Amino acid sequence: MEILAYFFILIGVLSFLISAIGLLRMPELYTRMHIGTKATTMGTFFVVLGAIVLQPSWSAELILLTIFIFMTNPLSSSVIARAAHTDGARLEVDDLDKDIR
Amino acid sequence: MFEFFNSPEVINIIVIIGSMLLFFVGLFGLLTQKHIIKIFMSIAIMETAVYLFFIGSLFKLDAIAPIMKVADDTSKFNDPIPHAMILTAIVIAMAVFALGVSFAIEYYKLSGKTNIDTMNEMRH
Amino acid sequence: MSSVLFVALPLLFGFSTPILGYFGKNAVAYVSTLMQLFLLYLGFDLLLNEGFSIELISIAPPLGISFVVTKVSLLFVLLFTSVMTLFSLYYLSYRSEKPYRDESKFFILINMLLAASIGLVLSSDIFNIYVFFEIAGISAYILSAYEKSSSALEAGIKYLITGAVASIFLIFAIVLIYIYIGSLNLGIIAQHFELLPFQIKLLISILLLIGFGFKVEIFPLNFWVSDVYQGSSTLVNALFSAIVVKAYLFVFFHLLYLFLPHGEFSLFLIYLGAFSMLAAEVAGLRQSHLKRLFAYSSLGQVALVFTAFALQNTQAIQAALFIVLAHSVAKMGIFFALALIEKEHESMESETLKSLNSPFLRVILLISMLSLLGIPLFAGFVGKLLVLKSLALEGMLPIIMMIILASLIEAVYYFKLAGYMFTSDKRRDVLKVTWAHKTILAFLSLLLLIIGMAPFLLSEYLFEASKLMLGGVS
Amino acid sequence: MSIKRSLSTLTLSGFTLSALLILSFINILLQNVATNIERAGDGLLKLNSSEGVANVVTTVVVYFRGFDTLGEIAVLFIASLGVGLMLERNTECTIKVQSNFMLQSASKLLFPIIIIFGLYVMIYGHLSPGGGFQGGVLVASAVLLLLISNKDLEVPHAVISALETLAGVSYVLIGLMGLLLSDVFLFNFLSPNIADFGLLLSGGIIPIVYIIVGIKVGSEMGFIVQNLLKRSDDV
Repeated sequence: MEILAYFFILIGVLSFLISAIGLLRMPELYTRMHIGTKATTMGTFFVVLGAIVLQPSWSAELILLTIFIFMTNPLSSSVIARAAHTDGARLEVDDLDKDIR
Repeated sequence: MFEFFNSPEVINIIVIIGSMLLFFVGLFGLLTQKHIIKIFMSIAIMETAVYLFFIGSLFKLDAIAPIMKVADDTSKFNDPIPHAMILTAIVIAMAVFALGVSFAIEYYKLSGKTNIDTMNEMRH
Repeated sequence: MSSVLFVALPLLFGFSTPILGYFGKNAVAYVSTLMQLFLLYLGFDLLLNEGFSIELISIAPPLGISFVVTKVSLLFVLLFTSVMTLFSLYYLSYRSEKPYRDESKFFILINMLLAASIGLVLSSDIFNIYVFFEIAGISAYILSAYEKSSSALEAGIKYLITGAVASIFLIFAIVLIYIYIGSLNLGIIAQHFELLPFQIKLLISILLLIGFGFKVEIFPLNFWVSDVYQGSSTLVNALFSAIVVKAYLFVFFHLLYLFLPHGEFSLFLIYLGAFSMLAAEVAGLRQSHLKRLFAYSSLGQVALVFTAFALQNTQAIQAALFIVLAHSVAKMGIFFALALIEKEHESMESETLKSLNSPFLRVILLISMLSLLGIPLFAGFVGKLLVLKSLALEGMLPIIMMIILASLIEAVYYFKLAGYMFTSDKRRDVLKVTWAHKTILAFLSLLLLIIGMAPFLLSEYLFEASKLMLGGVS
Repeated sequence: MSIKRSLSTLTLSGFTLSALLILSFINILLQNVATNIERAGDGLLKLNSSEGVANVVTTVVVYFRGFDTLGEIAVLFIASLGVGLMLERNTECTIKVQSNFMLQSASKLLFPIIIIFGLYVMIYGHLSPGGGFQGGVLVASAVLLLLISNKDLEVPHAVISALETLAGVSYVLIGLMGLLLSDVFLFNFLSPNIADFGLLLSGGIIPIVYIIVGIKVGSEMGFIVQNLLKRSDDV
C-alpha cells in the first residue's frame, strides 16, 4: 500500500518536473502557460491521491483541496491567456526563449 | 522507506546546502541582472533562502507544531520563535517589494527606462 | 513617564491621520508639531528625573522586549526629537509658499522616521532593532522619492535596493545569532558572544558589518548616497544627514561595543573610516551640484565619526558625540538655507551662490561651513581636536595624516563656495527670508557658536555618556 | 551560440564572487553544527501555559513579541501609503476589457468560500494554525477576485480608510491601556483565565489584537491591490 502511495507521489512530482522543464523550453507564451497549468494540475492530483492512500483519515480535507484546485487552476490559466491575448501576445518566439537557445 | 533522511545530521546538511544554493542564485542575480524588477526578484530569492535556512535549522524531527491542547504540556513542541520572526520578516519583505514595484512603475512611466545601468541622469 | 511613548505616540498619530483630516487642512500639521513638542518635553523630563530606566514591553526581558534609557541613548533621543521639532517649525512657515503634495502623508512619514530612529536607539532586542531598521528605511525611501520627478524616483529606487540588500544581511546575522546563542536580547547575546566558535563569530561580524555598512555609509558601500541626496528634496536631506545616519551609527557601534568589547576589528575599522573620509572628500572636490557636494561632505563627516567610534576608548567616543551634535546642527542650517535658495533661484549648481543676494543667508552658510571644517570657535573644532588628540595618544600617525589631508581638501571646496558667495554680482533683489526662518537659522548658528566657545557645558555629560556607551549597558 | 555571448565578464565575475562567498558560508556552517542549547523559545513555551493561548506562535506574535507586530503593521501602513502616493494619478482610469463569463461565474462561487475561510482563519488564529496576517491576506485576495471579475466595481476608498484607521488606532490604544493600568506597554490587562485554555474566548487581549491585525492587514493589502490594479492597463 505504501509503495503504491509513493508511486502516485512520484508520478505527481515527475509531472511537476516536466512542467518546470516545459516552462523553460516552450517557445512562446501560450504553450508555456499551457504546460505550466495542465501539468501542475495533474501533478497536484497525483500527489494528493498518494497522500490519501498514505493517510486515509485525512481524505475529506484532501478531496476538498483537490476540488478547489480543479476549480481555480484552469480558471487562472484561462484568465492569464485572455489577458495575454488582449495585450497582443502573438504565437511567435519571444525574448525569454532566445536567451536559452 | 527513506529512513536515511530521518536523522538530524542529514536534514541539517540538506538544509544548509539547499538554502545556501538558493542564496547563491539570488546573489548571482543581484550582481548580474540589469532590469529593476529582476533585481527585486533576486532580492526576494535571497530573503527566501535565509528564511528557509532559519526554519530548517531549528526544525526538530520528533517535535510537533506548537499548538497546545491543555495548559500545562510544554515538551515536544517546536520552537515558536522562528515562526513568529519569519512571519514578521515575510510581511516586511512583501511591503518593501510592493513599494519597489510601484517606484519602478512610476519611474518607467516618467522616463521609459527599466535598466539600472541607464539610471544615471544625475551623474555629470 | 514612559519612554515607550516616543514610539507609541508617533504611531498613534500616523494611524489616526484620516480622523484628523476631518478637522481641516491644518489640523494634521499642528497636531504633529504639538506632539513633537510634547515628546521634547518628555525627553527633558526623563533627563531631569531618572536618567536611567528599563521599560518593559508585554513581558520582562530577556524573553520579552525592553527599552533601555541611559544617558547616551537619551542624548540621541533628544537630538532626534529636537531636530524633528525644528524641522516641523521650519516647515510650518515654508509650507505657506511651497507645500509638499499630499501634506498629511508627508507628516506621517516624518513622524514614522522619528519613531523608528528613537526605537533603534532605545531597543534592546535585536529583532526589534531589525523592525525599526525597516520602518526607518521605508520612510526614508518614500521621503526621497516624494517629489515623483524622475531623478527623485531614481534616488528612491537606488535607496530601496541598497536598503533591501542591507536588511537581508542583517536578518541573516540575526538568524545566526538566534541559532547559535538562542536569545535575541542584547545583554544575553553580549554575554555569550565570546564563547562562540571563531568562524561563526567572524561570519556574524561580517554580515553585521555589511548590513549596517550600507546604512552608515562606509566606503565601498556608500555609492548610493550622493545620488540619493541629489535626487531628494533639499529639506528632506536635512533629516537624512541629521537623523537617519546618526541612528544607524549609534546602533552599529552599540552592537560592536557589546559583542566585541576587546576591539578585535578596531584597527581595521579605523583604517576603513579614515580611508572613506579621504575618498569622500576627494570625490567631493569635483562636484558642482550643491546637494551632491554636501552629500560628499556628509560622507566625510560620518566617516570621521566612524573612525572616532572605532577607536573604542572613552575620549574618542566623547569626540565622536561632539562631532555628531555639531554635524547635525550645521547640516540642518545648510540644508534649510539651501532650500530657501533653491526656491528662489530654482537651480542648485554652485554658481547659483554667485547671484545669492542675502547677507543673512551668506553668514549662516559661512558659519555652518566653518563649523564643518573645524575652525576654532565653532562647534566642529572641539570634536576634531579631540579625535586627533586621542589618535595621537594611540600613536596612529598615518590616520592623523589622512584626516588632516582630508580636512585640507574639504577646506578647498568650502572656500571655493565662500568665494562664490562673497564675490556676488548683486544684480538680483534681496532674497526675502521670513522672520520665522530667520529665527530658526539664527538659533542654529548661535548653537554652533555656543558649543564651539563653551564646550565645557556639554563635555561632562558627554564624557559620562561615552563611559556608559563603552561599558555596554543593555 | 548565445551562451558564449552571454558569458560576459560581468557574469563570470558575479558567478565567481558569489560562488566563493557561498562556498565559504556552507563550509563554516557545516563545520559548526548548532547544538541543542536552551533557547528563548523554550522559555516562552513554559510561559505560554500560564499566560497564553493554545497556538503558541500566536501568543509569541501578538503578545510576547507584540511590539514587533506593531512595528510590522507600521511598515505595511507606510508601504501602502507609499504605493498610494506613487500610483495615485488618474484614479478614474479602470480596466478597459470586460472579463469573460467563466471568471464572472466562478468569482460568484468562490468569493463567499474564500471570505468565510479568511474570516475563520482570522478569528480562530489563537486556537489553530492561522491568524490575522493570513486571514487578512485571504480576505484581500477575495476582494482582488471581485475586482478583476467586475470592472465596474470599486471598493469605496472611505470604507477601507475607516477600517484601517479604526484598527490601527485601537491597536495602539490597547497598548496604551496596558501602560495606563499596569505601567507595561501592551500588557494583557484582561488577565487570561487558565480554565478557559483552548476556548474561543480565552487569552485576554490576544484574540482581540489578532483580529484587529487581520482587519488592518486586509485593508492595507486591499488598498495596495486596488492601486496596482487600477494602474495596470495604461503602463
